[in-house]
Amino acid sequence: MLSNDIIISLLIVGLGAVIMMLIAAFTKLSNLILSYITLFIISLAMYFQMGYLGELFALDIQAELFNHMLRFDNFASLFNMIFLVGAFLMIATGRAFMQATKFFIAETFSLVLFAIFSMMLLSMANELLTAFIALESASVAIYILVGINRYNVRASEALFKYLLLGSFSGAFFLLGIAFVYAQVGSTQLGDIRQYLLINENYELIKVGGILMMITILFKISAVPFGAWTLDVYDGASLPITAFMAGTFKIAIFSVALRILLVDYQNLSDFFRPLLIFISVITIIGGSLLTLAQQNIKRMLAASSIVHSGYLLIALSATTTVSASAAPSIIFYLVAYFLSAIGAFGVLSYISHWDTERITYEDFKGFSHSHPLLAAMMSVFMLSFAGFPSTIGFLGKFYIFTSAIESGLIWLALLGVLAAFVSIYYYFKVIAMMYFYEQKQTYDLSFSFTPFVIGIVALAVLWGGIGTGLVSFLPGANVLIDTAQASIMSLFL
Amino acid sequence: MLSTLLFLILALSSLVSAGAMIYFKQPINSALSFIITLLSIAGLFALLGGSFLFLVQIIIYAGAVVTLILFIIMFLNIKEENLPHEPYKARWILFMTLLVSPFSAILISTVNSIKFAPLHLENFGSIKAVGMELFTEWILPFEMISILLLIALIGVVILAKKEKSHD
Amino acid sequence: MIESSLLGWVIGSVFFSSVFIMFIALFEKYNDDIPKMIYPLLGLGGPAVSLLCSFILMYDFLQTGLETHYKAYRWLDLEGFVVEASLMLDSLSVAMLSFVSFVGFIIHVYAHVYMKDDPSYARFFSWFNLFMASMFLLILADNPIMMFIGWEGVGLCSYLLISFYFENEENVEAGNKAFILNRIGDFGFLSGLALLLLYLGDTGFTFISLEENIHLIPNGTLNLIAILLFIGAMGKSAQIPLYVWLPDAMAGPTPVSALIHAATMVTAGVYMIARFNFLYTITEEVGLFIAYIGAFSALFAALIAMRQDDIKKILAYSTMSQLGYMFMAVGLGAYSYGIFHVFTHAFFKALLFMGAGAIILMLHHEQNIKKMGKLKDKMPFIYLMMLIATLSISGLPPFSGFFSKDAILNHIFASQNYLIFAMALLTAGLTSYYMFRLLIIVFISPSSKEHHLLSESKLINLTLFILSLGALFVGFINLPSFFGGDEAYSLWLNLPDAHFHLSHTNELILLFINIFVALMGIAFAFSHYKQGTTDPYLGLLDKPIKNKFYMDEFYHFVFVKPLSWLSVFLVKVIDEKIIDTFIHTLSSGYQKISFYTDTVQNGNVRYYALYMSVGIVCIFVYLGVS
Amino acid sequence: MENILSALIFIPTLSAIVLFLLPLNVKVIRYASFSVTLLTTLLSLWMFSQFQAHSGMQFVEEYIWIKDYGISYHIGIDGISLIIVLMTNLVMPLLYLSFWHLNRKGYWLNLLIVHGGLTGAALSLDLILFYLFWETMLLPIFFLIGLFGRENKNFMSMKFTLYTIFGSLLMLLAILYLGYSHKLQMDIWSFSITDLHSLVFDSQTTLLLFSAFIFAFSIKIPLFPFHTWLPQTYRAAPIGAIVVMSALMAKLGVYAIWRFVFTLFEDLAFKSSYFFVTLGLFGMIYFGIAAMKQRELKKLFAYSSASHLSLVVMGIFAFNYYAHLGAFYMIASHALSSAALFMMLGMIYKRTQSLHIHTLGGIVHQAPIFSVFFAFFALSIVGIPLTGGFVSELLLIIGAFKYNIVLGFIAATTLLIAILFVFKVMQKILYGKLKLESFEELNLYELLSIIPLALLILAMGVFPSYFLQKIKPTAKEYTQMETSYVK
Amino acid sequence: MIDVGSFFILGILLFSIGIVGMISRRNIFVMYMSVELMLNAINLILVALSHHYEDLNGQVMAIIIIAIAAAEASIFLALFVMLFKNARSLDANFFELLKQEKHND
Repeated sequence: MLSNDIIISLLIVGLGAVIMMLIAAFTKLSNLILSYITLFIISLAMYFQMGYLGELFALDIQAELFNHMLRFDNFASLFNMIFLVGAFLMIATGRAFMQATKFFIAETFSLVLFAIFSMMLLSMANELLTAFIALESASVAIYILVGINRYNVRASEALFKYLLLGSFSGAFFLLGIAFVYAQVGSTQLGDIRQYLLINENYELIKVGGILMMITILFKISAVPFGAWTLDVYDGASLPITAFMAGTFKIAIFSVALRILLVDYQNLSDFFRPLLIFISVITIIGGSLLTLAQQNIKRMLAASSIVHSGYLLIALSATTTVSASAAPSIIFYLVAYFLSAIGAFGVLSYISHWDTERITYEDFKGFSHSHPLLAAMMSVFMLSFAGFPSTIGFLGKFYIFTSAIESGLIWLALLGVLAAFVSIYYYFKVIAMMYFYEQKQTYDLSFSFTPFVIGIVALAVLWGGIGTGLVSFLPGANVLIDTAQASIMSLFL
Repeated sequence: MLSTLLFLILALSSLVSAGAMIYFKQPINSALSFIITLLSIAGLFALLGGSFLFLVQIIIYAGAVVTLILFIIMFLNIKEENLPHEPYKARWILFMTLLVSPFSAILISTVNSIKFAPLHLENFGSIKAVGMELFTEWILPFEMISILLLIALIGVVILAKKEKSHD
Repeated sequence: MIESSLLGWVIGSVFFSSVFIMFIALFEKYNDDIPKMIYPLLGLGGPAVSLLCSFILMYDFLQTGLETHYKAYRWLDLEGFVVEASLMLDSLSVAMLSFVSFVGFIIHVYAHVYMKDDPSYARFFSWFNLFMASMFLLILADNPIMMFIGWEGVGLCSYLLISFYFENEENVEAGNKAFILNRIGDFGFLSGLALLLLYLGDTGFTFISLEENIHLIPNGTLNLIAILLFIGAMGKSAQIPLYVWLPDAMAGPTPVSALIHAATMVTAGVYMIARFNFLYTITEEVGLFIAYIGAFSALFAALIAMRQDDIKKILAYSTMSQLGYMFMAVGLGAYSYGIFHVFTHAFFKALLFMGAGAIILMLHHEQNIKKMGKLKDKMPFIYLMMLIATLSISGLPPFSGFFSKDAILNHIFASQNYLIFAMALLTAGLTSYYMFRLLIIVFISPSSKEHHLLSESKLINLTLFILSLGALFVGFINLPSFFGGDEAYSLWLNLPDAHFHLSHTNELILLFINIFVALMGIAFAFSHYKQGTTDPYLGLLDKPIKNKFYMDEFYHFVFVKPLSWLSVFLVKVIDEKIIDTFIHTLSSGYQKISFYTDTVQNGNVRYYALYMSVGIVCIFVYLGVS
Repeated sequence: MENILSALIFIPTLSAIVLFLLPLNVKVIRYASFSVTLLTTLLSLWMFSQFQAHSGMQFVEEYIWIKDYGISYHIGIDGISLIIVLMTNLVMPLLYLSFWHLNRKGYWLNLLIVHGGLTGAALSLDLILFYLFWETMLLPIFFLIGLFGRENKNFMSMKFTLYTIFGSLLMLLAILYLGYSHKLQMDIWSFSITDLHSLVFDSQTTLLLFSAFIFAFSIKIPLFPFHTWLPQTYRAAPIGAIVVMSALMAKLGVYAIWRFVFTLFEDLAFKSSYFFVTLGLFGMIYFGIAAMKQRELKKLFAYSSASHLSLVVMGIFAFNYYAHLGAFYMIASHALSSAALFMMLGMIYKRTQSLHIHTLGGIVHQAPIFSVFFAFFALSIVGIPLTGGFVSELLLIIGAFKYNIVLGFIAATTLLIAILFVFKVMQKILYGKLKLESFEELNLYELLSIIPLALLILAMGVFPSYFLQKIKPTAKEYTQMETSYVK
Repeated sequence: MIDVGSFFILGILLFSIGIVGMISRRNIFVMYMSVELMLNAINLILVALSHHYEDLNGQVMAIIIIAIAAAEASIFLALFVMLFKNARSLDANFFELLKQEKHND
């Protein structure tokens, strides 16, 4: 029947998760094989997902399942695709690391799959509590992944902080649901919109919105809710950090966009100043924090706060007339996620041991021993910094244009200044890699990880300069079109 | 009238015990007072006619969760020196109360802005009805809960599994 | 017609010989079998060819009297403003060409002997010929731009040749000084040209078309242009205030001083004014200004020359004062007299320098006249030559200098600028005084030490002799009517001279005054230096004169010092202290703030929760107020 | 051959990437990259021969890049960009020759990338495309300084990059705003200057946008208050980078003012011309005097080229035919002279490991050929007749006089500015007593690298009309204002 | 006469107490219990609302939330055991490894 083949990739992932769990429980397969199986499952899911990605305005596949708890549309399918790709790349790039370090036990992969599964549900969720459960289960999976190296004090501390603060902030979301329910008498997203269209008094819905927003801001680590980010990213082992920075953040944005765009449109006048203010302090705070970091992992974590700031700019632009704001968010997310996966991939590839703190010093003279890896790392840094001819530039381009389009030119100016500051700390990495004598030598085991990273790097470059001229390779055009289509599909 | 009285008693006890919970030094004590809170909340459930929830609250929460907490506390046999030394506890609590008060004040004022139906007590949250609701309307969240619990299970296994440390 | 391309060859031969010499010299060490003869061959061959060409041209011109134009190609072609790379031969340029090519060749021959033992013989001749080329271009140019190119060219070559002995940095300094002061002149020249272009650019830019359209320019601008062009002349011809380079320029080899800093280049200023006669005839007040400058320079230089001991410096100052005469002449509209003086001056001044050079050479590069003396009977021939030249410069008949100088003095008197006349007359006296001072001290007065001389060279004596004939007789080509002549030279030049009538009696009186003054000078010189070389005390003027009126020091304190101070100030203070400090403060301040911000990140989970709740409370307060 | 321009841009860039990826030794890479530049040079010369002498854009190529935002790969060439492209393609191969025996792989590759970036920036007619190239060519310079520089190279590379990027980021904001306002006014996004040309703004917005652009460019050039990065960077940077920066990049800044600022804000540029002419003249004198007392040759010539560029800026803002032509001509001639001079500085450094004026002296004794060439290029900076410098200075001075008599006089002081230091330098390092025990004569490669430049400079001085004929129409473009402009 | 609103208010108060306890205590057990308290407060509100709307959604949600709380509880407790084994401490302030190591500049 229809609904099944819509969610077939979802089912594949879910089943795969369970299967992996069982395999982990009852067999003694090596990490390598498990990772290959996982990759296979994910690519299978991707294969089925691909179909829905292609056809843009396919109304016939718009379906609401499980009595409107889920809504499957281009929006969801696009995000699902991104999650799958994210997981795939995370495992593919992190493989060498996972092999080098013993603590990535078999369950890891099933947890990853579970996390993906929950995220997919999250992006489809059409009902607040469902959304929360999906969010919660994804978070729980990631809590555990953070603490996966349980003999490492730092990891367990990271887990402790993340878990405590996460559940603390989660409570606010639930309270928000309660408030919405109190006013609307239902928690279906469609209903809330309807209610707002008809009724005049929406105090409780507003409050509920704020309360839910708090959780979301916490998860995307906006100042002042994102103080956990540095420590948790630092404590978690590198592939997991990449997973959080890239994929999970995107998932949060998927639900945020759904709620904000679909349901809280009529309250946008109320939310705009709030979002603007938060994005401003996020950008400023993030930029300030990032400059101070000595440890590249922490630096990337802090800079992810800045990137959330950029995204918040666009998010606040969505509360205005700007039509290009929401697609720009998706584009930027993809850009950031590619760069982050790549950068953390390189980090994880060169650090065999998780306890090793990768400071700027460790990167000195890296290019002399590994020119190609250094070049890739530079590409990712440039993309982070929004340097032209990388995908990061186009991402910033869209964000700023949307900001200007919605009259928030000052936000755009702020973003530009932040980008200027970011040049410093990203170029510092490049300078370290190229301009100094070699400090320490890495003897890296050969594996296919570098090839994956290289492909990501090429993708980053292609996303920056890719044109419609080369038809068989989708360039930036296609991506932005897809994003626009998916955003429109929200309102169908 | 009775309901009012009941409500007041239960509300008072829940608030007081909650306050006590966050105040006691010994985790055991706060756990016990937390049980009192839970029980009084369960009473409020009953007052609201959620008989099934009343049971669930008592069995799962008061019964399972907190007992588990107590069990863990015992299991870890925490001694005095393990407990954190909190010289400024009172000040912190005071400060936080002041900090949070506007939050709750504003929430309450918004709640007051709308009119609620008065309380009328008859039992409608029967197990059957709730079950029907749960397995028709809310089937998906229910399933997802199972998955969530599964994940949690894996997590607990991973975190608690005995294994040779590699370093 | 064939001759027009000859114009090109006049320049080309010397230019290419210079280029060839340079390249051969540069790549000499890569193959050793280059005959050493090639340098003299080229170095003298070039000027010889151009001399030949110019004689043919002059002959042709004297026959036909037709102006010759030679258009090489279109140099610059902007809509409305076209500059041709083209040459012109008219009476004026013939007049210059005649002696430049002739004296130039003679001096080349002289230089060949003078430099033959010098290791950098080739370099010398390459630049010397390059100078000839630029000089010819300057003379033959038919538009101001081409003239300016030649103008700059001679400046450059004089720089190169002054700093020829570059091991000694003072010579290089002298070269720099010469070039910089010339450049200041060029600044005026070029500005003048630019103004001319603005007004007349689109009506063609040759001298001829300028002459036709000069009236289109409003009067004030005209004066401005005239003055600017004259500033150029000042620089090139070492007039006050841009003269200081000339004495130092004597650092170069003596042939250079003879050719460039006496005979030819320094007179370019006069030539240029004469070229622009159509401009200066309608701006009398500027002309008067020029005349005054000339007069002051003449007197000033003459005064300084009285107390110099370096033989070449004396000659340099005398050159300057002679140039002053020329400027007086052209300033007061007597262009032909000016040019005539240039003509005669070329001969006797070149003769003087070459004589001095010969002496210096024989005395092992001794230049201080106080260390010479009693050379009369050791080098009688040279003494004779020097005597002729000295008499000529002192303006005694029948030597050439007499006629030209006398003509100028008469003209000044007739134009009733008596102040200028007085100065000119005084200068004349002083000239004869210091020139004879030189002559006496060097040749006659008793000397302290005994010299053992090198043998004098026949070739040098030949060149001296040829020039001395010039110094003797060229005066007669412009015999004034008073002596029964008809000023053939001036007539032939037919420049728009200003003519003032002067009765024969006046002329007679003036004649005697002039001669008398000159003789007075000679008499004083004899009386002072018969016995010894000690200079008589001149009262108040003595010290200033000795120190050249402190001009160098003055320039140093007014221009050089402040500039270098300013330079340091700009870099050290404005750039580094102000601007850079500002930028660095910004960046470092930002860094400080960021490190303070980092302390918020204290790793304590409760604080993180606290930040959260603070944020929440803020949001709700916002909710409350909104 | 209608894609000649794209070829000029991408042949160097792509070959750089390919060479980077292939595991080759330095020798091969050197030969390969040299032949690549030679190829582009030939192509550019062919293009020059095909170039018609009219003011319009030629060899135009346009492909959609990002259609929603009207960004297109839109390139074309006219008189002034012709100069930049030709100069780039002439200087580059000679630059390779001038330090042929250098065994650093990165050097050649970065130069190739800069080559492509410069060409692209000079050719692009779409603002975003331009921005892309404009930034891209920054990166190789960053690497060149950091990898092959001296003393505090790391700090300086960072400072230079930040300084420049700060300007260009503000410009980016302005660019985005322009595109947006095109959407407002024509309700479609576009970043092609031919479209943006027709926009109208209120005066304040125009001022802001204008200054954003000018700011970015005046850092690159540099103009007066934004020049402090220049001497230090030049001091730290290796010769290759310096040659590129002074001979080509700085000129590109001037070009960008012409191409973008004049096109977009014609009126404001024209109104503010007085300010910029004055600023240019001030800068010319300021930098000239500042150079006077410099003792480190790189810094000295850094200031000197800054002074000349200020003069060029004066020229293009004087808005008349002569001044514009002079500015163009000086862009070309000064590119050649400064390139040659810095190359020769590089040769000095290679021999003596020092560029301090006091450690050098009496080079003539050992290396006459070197000295002759050095003197020639130094004099071409001064603007001696029969060098291109003279023609350009002549035209600029006439233009300045045409603009305003008083400023004309100030402009004419350019004759005096350069000689303040050039002759000192020649005296100190060429003449004087022998300070170095050995200074070997130019070798074959070095000769090959500078002789073409010398010949070209001479030719530009001797046959200016030939060189001018193709750029004359472009120079006329903005001179219609003279008539409307009463002074 | 009390109404559903007063339950609501009670819930809010309990929630606030939860926040206070979460932040002001250093004992990780108490912190955790405060979070649980917050969840209970929400439950109370939801049940009250379901009573107000006379439908069972509220109660069902409450049940689901209890389940979520249980899931969290398991992880929390496992974590506590782990932490206590590693660090022999229940002090939240004790876990401060993760911060910028002292940079010297």
